[in-house]
Amino acid sequence: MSQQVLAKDKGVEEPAKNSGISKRLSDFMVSYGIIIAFLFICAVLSVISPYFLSTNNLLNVLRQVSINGVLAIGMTFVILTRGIDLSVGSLMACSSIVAASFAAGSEASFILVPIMMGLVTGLTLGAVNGLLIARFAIPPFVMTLGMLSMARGLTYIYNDGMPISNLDATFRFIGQGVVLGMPVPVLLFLGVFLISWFTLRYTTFGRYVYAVGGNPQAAMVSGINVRRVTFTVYAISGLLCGLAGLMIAARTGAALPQAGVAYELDAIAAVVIGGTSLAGGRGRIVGTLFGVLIIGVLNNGLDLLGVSSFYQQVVKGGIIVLAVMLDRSRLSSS
Amino acid sequence: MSQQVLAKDKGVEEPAKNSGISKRLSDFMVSYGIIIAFLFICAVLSVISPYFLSTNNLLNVLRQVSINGVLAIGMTFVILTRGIDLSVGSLMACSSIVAASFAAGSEASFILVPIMMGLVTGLTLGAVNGLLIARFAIPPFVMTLGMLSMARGLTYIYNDGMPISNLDATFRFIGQGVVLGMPVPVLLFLGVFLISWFTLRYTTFGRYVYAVGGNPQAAMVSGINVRRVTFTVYAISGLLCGLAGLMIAARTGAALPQAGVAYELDAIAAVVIGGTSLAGGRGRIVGTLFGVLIIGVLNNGLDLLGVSSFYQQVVKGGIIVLAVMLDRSRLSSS
Amino acid sequence: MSNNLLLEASNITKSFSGVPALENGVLRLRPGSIHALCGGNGAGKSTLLNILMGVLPRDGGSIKIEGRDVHFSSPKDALGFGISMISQELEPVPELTVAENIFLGREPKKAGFIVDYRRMFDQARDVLGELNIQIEPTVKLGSLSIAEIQMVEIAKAISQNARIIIMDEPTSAIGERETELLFEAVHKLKDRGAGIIYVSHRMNELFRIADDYTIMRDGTFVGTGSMGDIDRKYLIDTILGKELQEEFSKFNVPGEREILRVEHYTRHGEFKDISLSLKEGEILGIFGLMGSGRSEFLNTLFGINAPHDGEAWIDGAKFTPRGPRDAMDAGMAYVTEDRKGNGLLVGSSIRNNISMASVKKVSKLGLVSSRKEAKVARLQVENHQIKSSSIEMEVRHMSGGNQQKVVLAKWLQTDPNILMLDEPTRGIDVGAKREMYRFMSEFSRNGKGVIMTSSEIPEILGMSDRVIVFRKGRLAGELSGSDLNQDNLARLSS
Amino acid sequence: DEPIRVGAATYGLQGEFMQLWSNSLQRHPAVESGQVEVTVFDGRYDALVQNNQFESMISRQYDAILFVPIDADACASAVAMAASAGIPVVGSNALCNTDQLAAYVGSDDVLAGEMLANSVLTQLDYQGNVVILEGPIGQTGQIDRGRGIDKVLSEYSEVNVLERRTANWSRAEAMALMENWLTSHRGQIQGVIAQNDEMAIGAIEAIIASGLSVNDFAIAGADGITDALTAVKEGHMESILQDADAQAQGGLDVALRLVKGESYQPLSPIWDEYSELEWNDGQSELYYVPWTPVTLDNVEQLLEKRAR
Ligand SMILES: Nc1ncnc2c1ncn2[C@@H]1O[C@H](COP(=O)(O)OP(=O)(O)OP(=O)(O)O)[C@@H](O)[C@H]1O
Ligand SMILES: Nc1ncnc2c1ncn2[C@@H]1O[C@H](COP(=O)(O)OP(=O)(O)OP(=O)(O)O)[C@@H](O)[C@H]1O
Ligand SMILES: [Mg+2]
Ligand SMILES: [Mg+2]
Repeated sequence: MSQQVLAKDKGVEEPAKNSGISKRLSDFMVSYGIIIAFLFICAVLSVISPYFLSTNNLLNVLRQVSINGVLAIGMTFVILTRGIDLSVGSLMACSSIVAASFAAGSEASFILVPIMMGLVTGLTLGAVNGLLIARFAIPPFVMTLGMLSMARGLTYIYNDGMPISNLDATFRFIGQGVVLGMPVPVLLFLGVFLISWFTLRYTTFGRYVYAVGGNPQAAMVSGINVRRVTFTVYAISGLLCGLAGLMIAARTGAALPQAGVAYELDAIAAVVIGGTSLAGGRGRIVGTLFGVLIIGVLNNGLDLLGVSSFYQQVVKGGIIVLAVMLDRSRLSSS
Repeated sequence: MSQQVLAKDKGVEEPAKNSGISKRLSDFMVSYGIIIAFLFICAVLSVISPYFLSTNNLLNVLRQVSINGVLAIGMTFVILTRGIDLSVGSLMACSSIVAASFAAGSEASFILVPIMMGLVTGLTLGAVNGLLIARFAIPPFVMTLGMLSMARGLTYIYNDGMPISNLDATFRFIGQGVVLGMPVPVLLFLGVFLISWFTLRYTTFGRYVYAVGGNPQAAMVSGINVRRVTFTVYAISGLLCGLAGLMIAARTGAALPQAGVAYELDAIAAVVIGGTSLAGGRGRIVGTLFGVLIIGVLNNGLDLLGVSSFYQQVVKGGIIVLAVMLDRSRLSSS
Repeated sequence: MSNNLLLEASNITKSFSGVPALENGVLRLRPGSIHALCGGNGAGKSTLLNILMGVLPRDGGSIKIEGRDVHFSSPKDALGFGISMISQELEPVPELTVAENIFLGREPKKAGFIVDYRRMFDQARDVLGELNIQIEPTVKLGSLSIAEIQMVEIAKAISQNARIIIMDEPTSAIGERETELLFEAVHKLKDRGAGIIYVSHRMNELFRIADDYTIMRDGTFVGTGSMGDIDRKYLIDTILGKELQEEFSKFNVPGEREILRVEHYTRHGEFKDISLSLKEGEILGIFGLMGSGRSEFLNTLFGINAPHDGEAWIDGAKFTPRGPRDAMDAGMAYVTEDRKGNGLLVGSSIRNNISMASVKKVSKLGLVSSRKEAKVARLQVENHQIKSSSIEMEVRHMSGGNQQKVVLAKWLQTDPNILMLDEPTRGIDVGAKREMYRFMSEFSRNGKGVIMTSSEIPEILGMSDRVIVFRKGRLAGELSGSDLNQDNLARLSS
Repeated sequence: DEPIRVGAATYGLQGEFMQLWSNSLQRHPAVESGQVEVTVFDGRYDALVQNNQFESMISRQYDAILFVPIDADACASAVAMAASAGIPVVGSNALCNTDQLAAYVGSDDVLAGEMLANSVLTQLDYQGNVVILEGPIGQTGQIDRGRGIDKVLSEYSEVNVLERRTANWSRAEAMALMENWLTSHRGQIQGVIAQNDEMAIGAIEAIIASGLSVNDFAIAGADGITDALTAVKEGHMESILQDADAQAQGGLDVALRLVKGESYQPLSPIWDEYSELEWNDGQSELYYVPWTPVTLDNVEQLLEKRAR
């Protein structure tokens, strides 16, 4: 607990008032200290490893983060409403195996069929989460933990625990194709990012997400259908799990029933590193983007440097804590 | 005004007075709906499986839950202060390997040395969590996620990624011994439970834990040292991870560096199923006990019934959601 | 007449877990009128209003709007019928801007789903401007003081253009100046033909603006009529159900010994160069307009924040608190202004709240004696007539005024010598106020001292031996004796 | 001149076997002499992570890649990427279903399954009740070893499979599972076929914890981890040794042959240890490293070697 708990922002605003642009800039930096942390990590990595800054490698990083990125964006919606979605890894695996079953071998269906099946699977399971959480007030942690287990079981049941490979080339394009020099998964991730950013920033639904997370009672009294908003964020998360399922199957060329175990931790980590509060109502999707990138750059950079895996874990954990520490201390010192 | 106060009070208390015991009982049931869920699950299992209710099997269940139980109790303290400890699995592994290194082979030290080393390792790492969270306001999720990674790395580094087996017989007694017909791990778990229950219920520290979780600012203004309380709960969680580390090494006869991966989910699940709110300030250690037991009984019961692993996951997830749903709907309907 | 009613609620009942909160709720609202809903703390006013707004479901009774029976299942329905509400528990969404809060749920839109920010900010500016509220619509609500948040909520309710506007204690957190702004707005609404249901424990206000009254006591309807037909004493006595003796009972006598001395206290951006002293047996009032820095000063004095400059002494000994604990050890207690934000554990029992700052007093060797703790809690509940089903009741289920009493009880339990009260009568009823005043006198009679801030001028005048006036974070003057009057307060503070 | 850079993409370094594998890689003579620099990647049991690491290795232009995939299907796209970048990929320990692998040096998991089942069934005289502890469902190791086990079991109708469940390669999970089975099949279980040694040890611990005698059970596991060797020595179980040295060092030799060309002669001693394993000038596509049954005769020697 910082000592200034009771002091409002007055101190922050007054000295800044004189200087328009520099104030905006410093505001920006304060809200996005995590960007600085990110740039700093990048700078260090590019000094140590000559390969880091190559276009090729940067594209690699983007491609590598795209799946966690898509999941983390769905997670951002959920966490903004004070919720949590632990089932993302399982939902992704389930969607990927359902989609793959329509895209494998010689009887592969028309490309839109597996795509739709994957998205619908994710959406449906996410909607079940949303329905039970919104309707029966089951704590999101418990509901989505239950779903983590149930969806995983269903994934195994669906294809008897066997992976599905030999996927249709058109389908694999989702994960391996390149359009205008950009890998398709990266384009998908950026597309999802832009739509979500726009939604949270400019649409009424976006306002409602923040309101429900910031003060559900106030949202309710203002005539917002809190249940519907709650339901919708889990459905969105589910839908994005579906998309991630398509992406992972297409990228690795196979749908594995055991894929995505523990992915929820990375997705939540990205959101929280990005400054979104688990207490709801506060945070931004841009933060999540940089949270995702920090995790991705660390994984990539430490691999590039060939740091031994034991030390990698120590270093990665330490840097994440440090980055957030710097970010938060900027906030409280100013 | 005082007349009305009295009148009102009477109106409230009267209906209750006639039925002292039954009211208390129903109060109890409402607050501990999860106990009913637990008894119900046990009843069903004992009907389906003739083995379930045997003393032998019940002891098995207790022995199997004791490690998650110890972790979940530490987690309860943390969650009551609005925190979370994702690092429990890693801390447990780290403590177990440090302890085992003093209890292995022919040069095994005097039994107290490995025990102290294990406990101190857990305590120290937990204290690091607590210090950084309390002092630098790092979000607990990020700090303990970082620690999850760092402690795991250290565990691998400590013994070059190799397991340590061949443990001293005295040491193994912690995991395999039986005293007065009760397995030692069960006794340890129950001891920890009783001490923690007592602490939360009857000590000033317990009060502070609830106050800090219920409203940290109010706690601070009321003269409670919020930082110290925050620090202490993570240290407690760490210490209990140390104990769990001793227990798991002694039980399986070896300390494995990869032990305890994803144990945090089970521990948190037990706490939340037991009715403790992730928003802090509300919950009871008795609830956690039954949360731990529900998870344990389900694992054991489904194994006894020979349910296939795929379906087990579906059933287990479903039952956990259902149990909590019943618990919560009791609360809201009354 | 009944056909002309904007709203008619009859026989509304509601109970919580079998405990009746409302047994016979009645309210008849005429269009173009301001209707005072009166009653002591816990009388069931908020419960009734929440039912009217669709926040709570009713157990029984009927609600008619313009003669039509209505059943609201959520506030959305009520809003659809042209009802809006300022609820007693402020409901801000701290991370949204002022404008977003004002227009929450009815944002100006482009293309059906995109928020038209330009229009929203413009409209918000208009709404605030019309009410003369000087708050930027683009700042986050969370950065405002409680008073400012209250003003935003007022702006929000008014801007909804409702036919029926419910105001549950809209003035409890704001000063006289802001109250005037509110009244102007309320009159405009009334002239437009809207009906306003107005709840306040400040009797002066009711007589100034209300046309009709309804009195409730203990969840039952007691009477209704025209404000013009009754006087202050009748209203108070009917609310309380008994006669009230004098309103301000003041019998403390300030002594000579200085128990607190502050010199040149400064915190940049909050207040500057504040010096004052408190004598034993004295009640020291601090007056100022909203945002003048009174609360910040008290926070600093209590060790919550550190001063950037200045010194303080308690009983002649240097006092440099590193936190509230030090201040408490030096004999201070501080009833903060924001009871939900930093006063209460709303999810805990009355018992836990009361013992929270003084657990050690009911403990030995770190063990809490539940028996002692309960006894202490029961004593406080009795002394302050805190209305509750038992000491195990969760504070969030209590009425606003009773919550305030719990905060006071908590601090009294620490047995302080210097009691600092920031807006101590916020939301408490006339009977309880009188008890509070009595208590303050009683307390300071025993060689202790009280520092009190209040935005209610009569209260400040009635209770203080001496008043320090703050203006924009600076000391504007000190008033005592015959200088202590309304005009001087107004002059110095603005 | 510059050392040759070889990336070793393992499926994960958490278990003892991969630990032994990567340690033995570092002890390869060419690595010890500094001619070759090996970087070991931790695939974290995730096909996607392995895929990502391939991209990093391609970026950094490694000269060759030694690949232990987590999944036989999901690895193909990674291998294809490397192939199109002109980097030779040699499989080790676990197969990848692709024709773009330059070679594979490993042990046959289907064969391992057969050996495991045979070992237990022989002890049981081809009749009785067994339980099977499996690896994580869907992983190649689980599937292949399972196949081998099934193949043997299908031949003997007098052997009854009471339970078959995954314990995720984990000792602790296997222990709890076995405790529960010992309750629900009290007195009926005679054999335990564990797809790896960790789980076999877990079963042994459960048997001891339940107060039963390990000698009443026929137990077999695979891999030959140190604890299993000890257990064999005590007569608690049978195990088959998967030679991490041979898989790792053999793989590296094959990879170096691809990088350096015809002049390269294998440096690892393993080619002399196994008569069945022929160097064939590094030209074979498949090098099957034989499984060595751990017996009371060779266990001391194996333990000694491990201690080094
Ligand atoms: N959710 C609840 N659960 C239990 N009791 C409640 C709940 N809400 C209100 N009550 C009880 O109902 C009674 C009426 O409360 P209400 O808030 O309507 O009073 P009020 O007239 O608005 O008082 P005040 O002037 O203090 O705001 C109180 O005794 C309160 O304790
Ligand atoms: N100069 C200023 N610049 C920006 N904000 C200000 C300024 N002065 C006051 N405020 C706002 O007003 C709030 C009220 O301050 P404070 O609580 O100290 O006033 P107060 O005198 O206690 O009045 P009250 O409690 O009645 O609002 C501050 O927290 C701040 O948000
Ligand atoms: Mg009220
Ligand atoms: Mg104030």
